[in-house]
Amino acid sequence: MENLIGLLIAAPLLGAVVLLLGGRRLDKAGHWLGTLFAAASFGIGVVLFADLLGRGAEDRTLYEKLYTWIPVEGFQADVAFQLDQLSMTFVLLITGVGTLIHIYSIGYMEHDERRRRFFGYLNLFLAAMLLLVLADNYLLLYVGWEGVGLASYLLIGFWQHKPSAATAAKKAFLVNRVGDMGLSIAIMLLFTTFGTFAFGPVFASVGNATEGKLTAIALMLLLAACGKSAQVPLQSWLGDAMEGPTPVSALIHAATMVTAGVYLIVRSAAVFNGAPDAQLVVTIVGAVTLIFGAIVGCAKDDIKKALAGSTMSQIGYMILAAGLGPVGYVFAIMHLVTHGFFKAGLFLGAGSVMHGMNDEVDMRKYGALRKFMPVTFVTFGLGYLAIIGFPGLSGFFSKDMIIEAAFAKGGTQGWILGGVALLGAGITAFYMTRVMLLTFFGEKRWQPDAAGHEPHPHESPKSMTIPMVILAFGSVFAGAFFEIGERFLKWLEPVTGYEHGNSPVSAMTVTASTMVVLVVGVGIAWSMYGRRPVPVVAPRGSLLTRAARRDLLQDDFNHVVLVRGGEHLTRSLVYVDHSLVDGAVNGTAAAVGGASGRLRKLQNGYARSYAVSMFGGTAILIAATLLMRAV
Amino acid sequence: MNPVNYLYLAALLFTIGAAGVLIRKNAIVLFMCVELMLNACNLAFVAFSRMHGNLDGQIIAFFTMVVAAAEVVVGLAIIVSLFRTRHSASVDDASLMKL
Amino acid sequence: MSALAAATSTSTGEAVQFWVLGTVAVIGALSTILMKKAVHSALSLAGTMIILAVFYLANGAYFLGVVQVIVYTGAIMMLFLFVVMLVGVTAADSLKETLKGQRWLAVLCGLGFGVLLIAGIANAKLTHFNGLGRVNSAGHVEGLATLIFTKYVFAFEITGALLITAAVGAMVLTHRERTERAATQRELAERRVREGVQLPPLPAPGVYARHNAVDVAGLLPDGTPSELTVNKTLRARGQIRDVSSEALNDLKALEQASAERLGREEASK
Amino acid sequence: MSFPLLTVTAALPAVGAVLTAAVPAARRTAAKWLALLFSLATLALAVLVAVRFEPGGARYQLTESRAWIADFGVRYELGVDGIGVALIALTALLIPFIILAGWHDADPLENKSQRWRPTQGFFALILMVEAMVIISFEATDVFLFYIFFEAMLIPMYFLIGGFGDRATSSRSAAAAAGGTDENAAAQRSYAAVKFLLYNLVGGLIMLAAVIGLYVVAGNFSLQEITAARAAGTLDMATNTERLLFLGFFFAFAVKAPLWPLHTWLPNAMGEATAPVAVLITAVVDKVGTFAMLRFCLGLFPDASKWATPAILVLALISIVYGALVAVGQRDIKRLVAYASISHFGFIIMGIFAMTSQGQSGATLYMVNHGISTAALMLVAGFLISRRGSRLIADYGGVQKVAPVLAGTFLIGGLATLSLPGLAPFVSEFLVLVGTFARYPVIGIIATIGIVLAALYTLVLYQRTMTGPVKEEVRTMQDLRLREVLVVAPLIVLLIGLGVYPKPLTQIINPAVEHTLSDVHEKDPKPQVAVEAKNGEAAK
Repeated sequence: MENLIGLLIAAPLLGAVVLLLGGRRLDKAGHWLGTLFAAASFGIGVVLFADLLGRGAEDRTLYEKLYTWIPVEGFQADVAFQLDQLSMTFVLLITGVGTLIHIYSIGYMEHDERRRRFFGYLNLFLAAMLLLVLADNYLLLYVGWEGVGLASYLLIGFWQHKPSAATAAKKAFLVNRVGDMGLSIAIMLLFTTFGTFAFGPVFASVGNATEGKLTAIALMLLLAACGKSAQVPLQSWLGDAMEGPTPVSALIHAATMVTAGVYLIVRSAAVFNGAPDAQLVVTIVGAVTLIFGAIVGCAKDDIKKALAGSTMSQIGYMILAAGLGPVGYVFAIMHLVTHGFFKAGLFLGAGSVMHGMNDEVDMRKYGALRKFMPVTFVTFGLGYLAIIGFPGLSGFFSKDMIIEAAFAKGGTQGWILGGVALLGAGITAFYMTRVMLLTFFGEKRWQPDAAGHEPHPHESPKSMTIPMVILAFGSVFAGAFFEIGERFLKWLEPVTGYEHGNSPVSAMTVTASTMVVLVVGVGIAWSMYGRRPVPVVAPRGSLLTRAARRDLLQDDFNHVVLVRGGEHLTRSLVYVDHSLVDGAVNGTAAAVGGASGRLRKLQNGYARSYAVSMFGGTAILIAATLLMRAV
Repeated sequence: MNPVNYLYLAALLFTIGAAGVLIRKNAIVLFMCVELMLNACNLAFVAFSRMHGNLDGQIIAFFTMVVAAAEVVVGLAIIVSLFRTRHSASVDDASLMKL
Repeated sequence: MSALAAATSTSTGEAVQFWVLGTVAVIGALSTILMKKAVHSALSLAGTMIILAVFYLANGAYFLGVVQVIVYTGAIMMLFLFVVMLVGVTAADSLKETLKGQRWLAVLCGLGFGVLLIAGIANAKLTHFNGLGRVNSAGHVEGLATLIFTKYVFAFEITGALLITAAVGAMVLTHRERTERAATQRELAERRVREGVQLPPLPAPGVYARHNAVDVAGLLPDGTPSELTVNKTLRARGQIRDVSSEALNDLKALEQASAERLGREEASK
Repeated sequence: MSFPLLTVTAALPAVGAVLTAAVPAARRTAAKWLALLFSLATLALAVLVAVRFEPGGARYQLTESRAWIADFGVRYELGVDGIGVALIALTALLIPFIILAGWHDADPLENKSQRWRPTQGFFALILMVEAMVIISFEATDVFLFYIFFEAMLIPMYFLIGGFGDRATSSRSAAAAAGGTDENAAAQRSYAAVKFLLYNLVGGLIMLAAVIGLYVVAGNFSLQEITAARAAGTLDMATNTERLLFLGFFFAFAVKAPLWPLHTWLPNAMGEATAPVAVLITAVVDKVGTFAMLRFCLGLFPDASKWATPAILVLALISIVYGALVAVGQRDIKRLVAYASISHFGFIIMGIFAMTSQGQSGATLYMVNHGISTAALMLVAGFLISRRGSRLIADYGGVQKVAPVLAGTFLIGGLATLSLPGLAPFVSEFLVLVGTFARYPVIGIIATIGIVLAALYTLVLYQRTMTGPVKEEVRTMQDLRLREVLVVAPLIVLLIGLGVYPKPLTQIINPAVEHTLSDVHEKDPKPQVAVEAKNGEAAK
């Protein structure tokens, strides 16, 4: 069984190699090949899953060591995989959703002449992501971590002819790099502390390390997580990342990659458990992002950007849960999975809408689409219900659990976090309803696009709708399936550990209050966008709205402080390098030149003056010899 | 009298000759000064040969004369051709060593 | 016999001779480097050399002494004089120094050098000396010959080569290669016509009874002297006598005289 | 004495150089093939050396020793340790690609008056450089090393000054070079002279130090002196040792440009043709870092430890400063040059971190940086030769018209920013860990370099390759077969060494252990005991 783990990664990797090196002759079959490899990986994943289920809860950890990667004195980095319940969950999510989105892309990218390359990149991403979740040590995880970064760079900038896309891709990579800095420092700390960075030894001996060390490590890991999962303060890239094709947004920037941060924290549970201060920071980051993303999501008129904001905020939920410790790990992952379903579904829906609307993204130019693309409407709607936590749907269970756990933190912290989580739920309800109304209800607000084509909304091809249906199915039933008999809890508990938090407020109350804020949010949204017609040109809006449209000025801050400052810094440094460092050297050279020029005058060319110097020299020589004799 | 005086005399003449080389501009006179120096050396050699009681000194002086003769021949030839080209025998006019 | 004496000891005679002639030699040397005219320098150098020859003899180097007189004073110095003549006997080069500080430096170095030499000799403490008696026992010239043809034979041969080279070199340097055939009278005439600078032959120098006039410029009708009439070499040496003033005076005198005679004519009427 | 493998390895390219130079002017192509042939033969020999070398064996292997200048105790002593083997392999590996990449760089210009057999000269000089570099990697006699360390400058001088960028002789590139063709030539000779002067100054100071070493130690044999130093039988006065160390280090710091002695590199790499630029930064400069590792540490352990803090700070400045200035460059080649300066900062930092990870990493870094820079710079050269300009601003949207070129360029760039999975990552991470283990603060600051590297690389890629297609670029053609042949193997190597660096590390590690024992250093131990074995279940 173990050696299947390698295959799990090998399949999509092989796919990527074949597709990228294949050249034009593969253009015909490229997309099918890519989908095939992804599906194969999913198949292997299912087989392994069955195998795990067959085992006892305690020995559900498979381990495979391929070879020693970097053998250096006192520094052992292996290429080794570890498959346990946590990894398994991710494997299924990644390969499953991944395969669906491959299928979806077949239709979506039909008219792109670089479709083969697109599928190559997608496969590359799958391989990297699987490597990330299967690695048995932090260094290998780092490889996957950067690998997905590369894949997302390539995919965001897939339409490179658009400068905006190229810029967005670069930005995403750079911001992630800042996070990676944190990860690499964390690995160094681990190495100096434990002399290794393999999960097993480290987690086993966490107890021997001082809390200070653990806190430092944990914070660095958190920095990494912030970068990858678009948490404040490193969230700014996610919005721009929507420049990429919609399947990419669905797969990478909603379902899988952006959740890697959550994986990292949950995986490093042992470390975080040992560093309460760090955990507090994690919860704070989560809470802040939760609200931040939600607010941004409210203001955006670009449907994908709105969804991106929601992604941010949902991941905020997960991070918050992960920060709560054993109380929340399981629910973090659970919400991650359910979110994977419905958010992917939502994005695919959005994609389908754009597909029918000449790639128009401004929701204010949609409206009344429910008649024209019924399947999209239904699936999108189900996803919508799921995300706002409509009772019985998947989002309901997972989010509810998190809110409850937040209260369970106890003390004022508990109240604050719980309150924030509740508030977030309300805002989520609001902006998602807004999206829903703007897109599918109201009257037509379609505009001819730049080329002057009047949009003719139509349902997307089967290859696109089928995945949407499946995902919708998942987003409806996944939560219930997990929750009944606490299947998910039992499944993950051996890895992450679990302790039931006793919250000051009963579960019923929490649920009830959630319902209330939900209704309120939906109500407000309906009153604003449902009743009265929506202006095609966005109104100026309140100060907050305008700020939110600009990602709460976070980008402007970056631009002014980092970009401008950086430009000035580099420019001045270039000047310094040229005039000071180099100038010093050239100055000395000039000085020498001048001196020799003056000396040159001594050579006046008159034989007799040369004779004088010769004669004097002789005299001096004789004097010297005589003196030598004398002494 | 101590024949060392011959050496003193030689030294004196040599120095005078050297000074002449440095002072005079006329190439011919310059040559004469060189001759003077050579002769001073010869005198010293002769005196030495007498002191050490062997003839090697004189031999050297003899060779010196031969060399001096050769030198003068060539030198004067040079001076003549120089004079032909630039109508002057002043060494300062030939200040072509400078770039 | 006297040779041996000269070789082993220094008689008072020799001392007197040394001091007297030595002084003269130094004076000669000084005048060599101080005389304005090259000729004088040459002559005084010749004097010095003869005195040195005497000193050689006094030191028992008879052969050298003779060679000194014959070769040096006889041949080399004459060569000098010849060249001086060629370049210009009377051309007196100014002793005015053109290079800044050259003279002072020269004197300084000279003094320092001399002092050093003399100090060195003084340090050497050469008090005792053994004369040439033994080596001259088989005869002086034979002694030299033996050395030259045995010990120094190679050097001797090489000097031979050197002399040959020098002779050839002198010829090469002074000889002017004629690249094209000499122009005939006719061609010269034609060229003169073509250039039209100087059609008739150069004017002859003016001739006056009073002196050898090869260096006197001929007078043009208006009495001004013409440079063309004097030999190029003389001109190069600046040896042209200007007699125009005399000529004018003569002319005046002539006119006066004629005027008087005419006047007498008047009177006689 | 067995077959003198090392001598032959070093001599072969020299012979090749002579033969190539002797090829008559008309037979230009023959000269190229001859040079390529010899470089490949050298590569074969280098492989043989690597095979003959037993990692577990003695420190210096395949040694040769002959009396040379007996009066001064100068011997002709050769020998390689793991580090030497790795670098010789790198050199021998890169030269064929350099030759292949510069295939047409030295063809006589039509509009120019014929120089004296430029083509033959170009390739002969390259081979000559290779010979000298290889022998200075082999020399275990300080004086012998010094001679070739200096002699290297002569062919390099002519390569830089004599063979400019083809681009800079065309119209648009003249503009890029900031003026006319003559202007370009002037800048070129300026760069060459600057290169020469910098390195000569370093070399002179080193010569003084070499002589001083002889005075102190009485011979030039690296092995003897090192052994004596390690055993403590040869003790120098503290100040003497420090001065000698500085003398050596200065020369090496100039060669492997360390801030603030780096300013010759951008000029040289900017003005020289791309292959020559690769020759400079990937091959010749490595001699400097290599020599730090072998000579500075071995001969002057105490002084090295004394100077470590200062050097680490300089290295740190190089890393950050080089990267920042690279961001501000407008000229592709200069940008790569400053990136190299930043990377050399990493190498030097690793060497002086005095940990086995740091030094293994540094040595790996030398090899990987050689390969990655070669890949990036050569592709950049192909790009420049097409458009005839070195200015980044003159490009845009190349990806659309020449996808293969863009792809290889991207991979080269990713290697430069040391993306995990590519070779440079391994070395860079080792260096960082090694430094961090002993100097945490410096290690952390150095990680900023990672971000900056990403910045300048991606900015370069974005500005040149992506965006709307520029008019002048529209007609650009994709990589030719020759060029693919140059780049593809390098990329394969980058990936291969990134995934499986073991073959290199197992050669390098023992040598590094020796070096560490020279300076009496031990790796810092992990602070806490570790219980579970690697690979056991996490719970």
